[in-house]
Amino acid sequence: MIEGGWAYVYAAYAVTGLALAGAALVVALRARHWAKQARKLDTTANRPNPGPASNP
Amino acid sequence: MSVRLIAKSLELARGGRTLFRDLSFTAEQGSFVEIRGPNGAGKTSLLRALAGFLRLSAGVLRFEGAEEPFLTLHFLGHQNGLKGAASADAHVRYWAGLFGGAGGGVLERVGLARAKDLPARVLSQGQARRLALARLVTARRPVWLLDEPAAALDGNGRGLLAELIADHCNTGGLAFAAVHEPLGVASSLTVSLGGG
Amino acid sequence: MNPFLATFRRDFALHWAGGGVLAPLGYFLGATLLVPLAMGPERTLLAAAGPPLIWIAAALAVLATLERVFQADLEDGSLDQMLLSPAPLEALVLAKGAALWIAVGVPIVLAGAPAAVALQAPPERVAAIVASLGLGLAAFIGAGLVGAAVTAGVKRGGVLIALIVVPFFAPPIIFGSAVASGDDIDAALSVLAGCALGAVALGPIAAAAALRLQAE
Amino acid sequence: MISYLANPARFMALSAWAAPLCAVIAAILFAAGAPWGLFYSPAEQFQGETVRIMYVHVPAAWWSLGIYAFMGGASLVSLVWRHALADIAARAAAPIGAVFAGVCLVTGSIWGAPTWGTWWEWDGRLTSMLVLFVIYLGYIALWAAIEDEERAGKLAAILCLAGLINLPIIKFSVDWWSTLHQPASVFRAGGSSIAPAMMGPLLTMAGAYLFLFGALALSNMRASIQRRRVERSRMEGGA
Repeated sequence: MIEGGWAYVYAAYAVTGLALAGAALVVALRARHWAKQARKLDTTANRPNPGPASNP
Repeated sequence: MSVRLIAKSLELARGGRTLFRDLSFTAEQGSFVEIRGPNGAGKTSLLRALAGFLRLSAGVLRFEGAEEPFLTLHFLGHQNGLKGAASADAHVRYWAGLFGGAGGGVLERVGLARAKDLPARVLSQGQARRLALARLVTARRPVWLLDEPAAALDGNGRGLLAELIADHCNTGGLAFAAVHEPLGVASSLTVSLGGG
Repeated sequence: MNPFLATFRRDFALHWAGGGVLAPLGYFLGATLLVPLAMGPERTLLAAAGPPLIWIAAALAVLATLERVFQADLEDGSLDQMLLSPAPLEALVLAKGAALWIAVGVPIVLAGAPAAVALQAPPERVAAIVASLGLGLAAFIGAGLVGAAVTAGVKRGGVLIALIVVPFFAPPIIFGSAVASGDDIDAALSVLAGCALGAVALGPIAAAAALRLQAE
Repeated sequence: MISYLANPARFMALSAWAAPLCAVIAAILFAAGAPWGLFYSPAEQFQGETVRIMYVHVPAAWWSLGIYAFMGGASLVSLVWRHALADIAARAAAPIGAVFAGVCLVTGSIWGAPTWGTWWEWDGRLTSMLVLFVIYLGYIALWAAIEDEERAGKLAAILCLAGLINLPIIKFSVDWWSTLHQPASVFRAGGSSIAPAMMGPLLTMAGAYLFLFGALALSNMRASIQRRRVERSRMEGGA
């Protein structure tokens, strides 16, 4: 019977949580960034304002 | 073998940009077709599409009188397709094997007989282009697709080019050339791209 | 002379031009030299672990030659001409692979004999090692053709090829090293032959598909 | 179905609600599966508590293979039917597969540490997973190295299929290799010998990983489609 198993278990769950949450965060940030860019593109496209186009 | 090339409403888009649309023409056997247009208008892409390297976005391309289109054509691009370390003669022997031709007396025809054993890297730009032209006569193929063939050719080099094209067309061949200024061969058809 | 032989002769000749096989062969011997430098000259240790490490040196030597196999043809326009040949592109790719195997592979295989002895392989096993290297090199090149073709358009794609192709090298290295360390040599040799045949059969097909895309 | 999804506009409309839905389902399944596995499932007679690592390790192992198979399918669709969306799907899935493979490797070595006495043991299964991890890196690196996006997609598809064909051969040779050098590894990581009481949390966690993959892949795809639209409009001097 392996003693002190809980330390290993918590380590494994912590690493998994960090990796998956980290990946989710990166994906979410990237998705939000490009959604914003696309929205900005739509607003300038169908509202041709006289002002200079706001290039990012 | 008489070959006719029929193009119906060809369209090509690269990276989201449409190069040309609704391009139709028919090239009869024995004719020389000039392809004109500013840089970036898609002249090279059109030639590569005719050669079958590039997939068209739309349109129908038909080689009448030829069972396998890619076996009936020669392609001369911007690069000469030469290996610096191989001699001029080695190139002709390689092309004779690759395309299935005899390859006799070819270097004489393009005026490179003396440079027979020189490795391609020591040839001048003009000589290298002449060696590339030699490929066209190494194996007899009815359709020639030439992308700015006169590039890097001097006076009598252009004369040789015009002679080769004229001979080819007179003996039932068909030639396309993307050009910026005339090659000295009467063109029976001009396809112009990128008018916009 | 048919297109296959013409392509084979040309590539074989080009491998010999410009110092030819000296570089890959020298690199193979140099990489083999690193083994005792890393593990120490102690003979019993080397005898126990040395011989299989020839395979790392052989893999590195092959990887070093892959980058220019198709990149040169793409850059100088030769690929367009290969597409216009009556012979299928797969056959021409196979011809280039065969030229690489004979011009570069065979010298490395032959140099494998002294290298094996140097790494304290028992003399009676050297013949099996050389045979296995011959098959292994064919497997490496078969897989390497795919890596070289998909990265042909990438400048300085050498490191990228190494990364892409390393997983495909795993089976030949496993069975090749088993022969080198003397574990049931016959079984390992036969599976290695299987790997080589598989790579030689499938590699050119995938590589030709990739090259057609490169020419677009 | 494939051609239905092939049109980016329809895909964007569909994924607008599908991605968050998958995220919610994944969150629920994680919230249910993790505590279930940690506190409400039995320890194991020999391994003790460390068997609970199975609930994060095994699903990662299953899905890193599953995602690569998904990429293989997308690559086939991309090469045969030439759908641009298939390339985007495969590219969106690859980094997630790599993360799952990485999680599988780390949790596998943590799980094995008490019995092996070292942090990394060249066990057959973990070694195959390491090779799969390198295959993922190669695929992602190829995409990154090629400028022309359309060509990169098709070339990556060819590489992915070549890898898919090689996976069983690699698995076979690594297994043969691991039995050659040391006896079959002591702990049973998966397969039929899992106690019924452990199947509940395991399948829940497997579902959680799957829906997490769904959410991340769909949002990656949405981002790629929008990025291409923005860059293309910049190219035409629009923005």
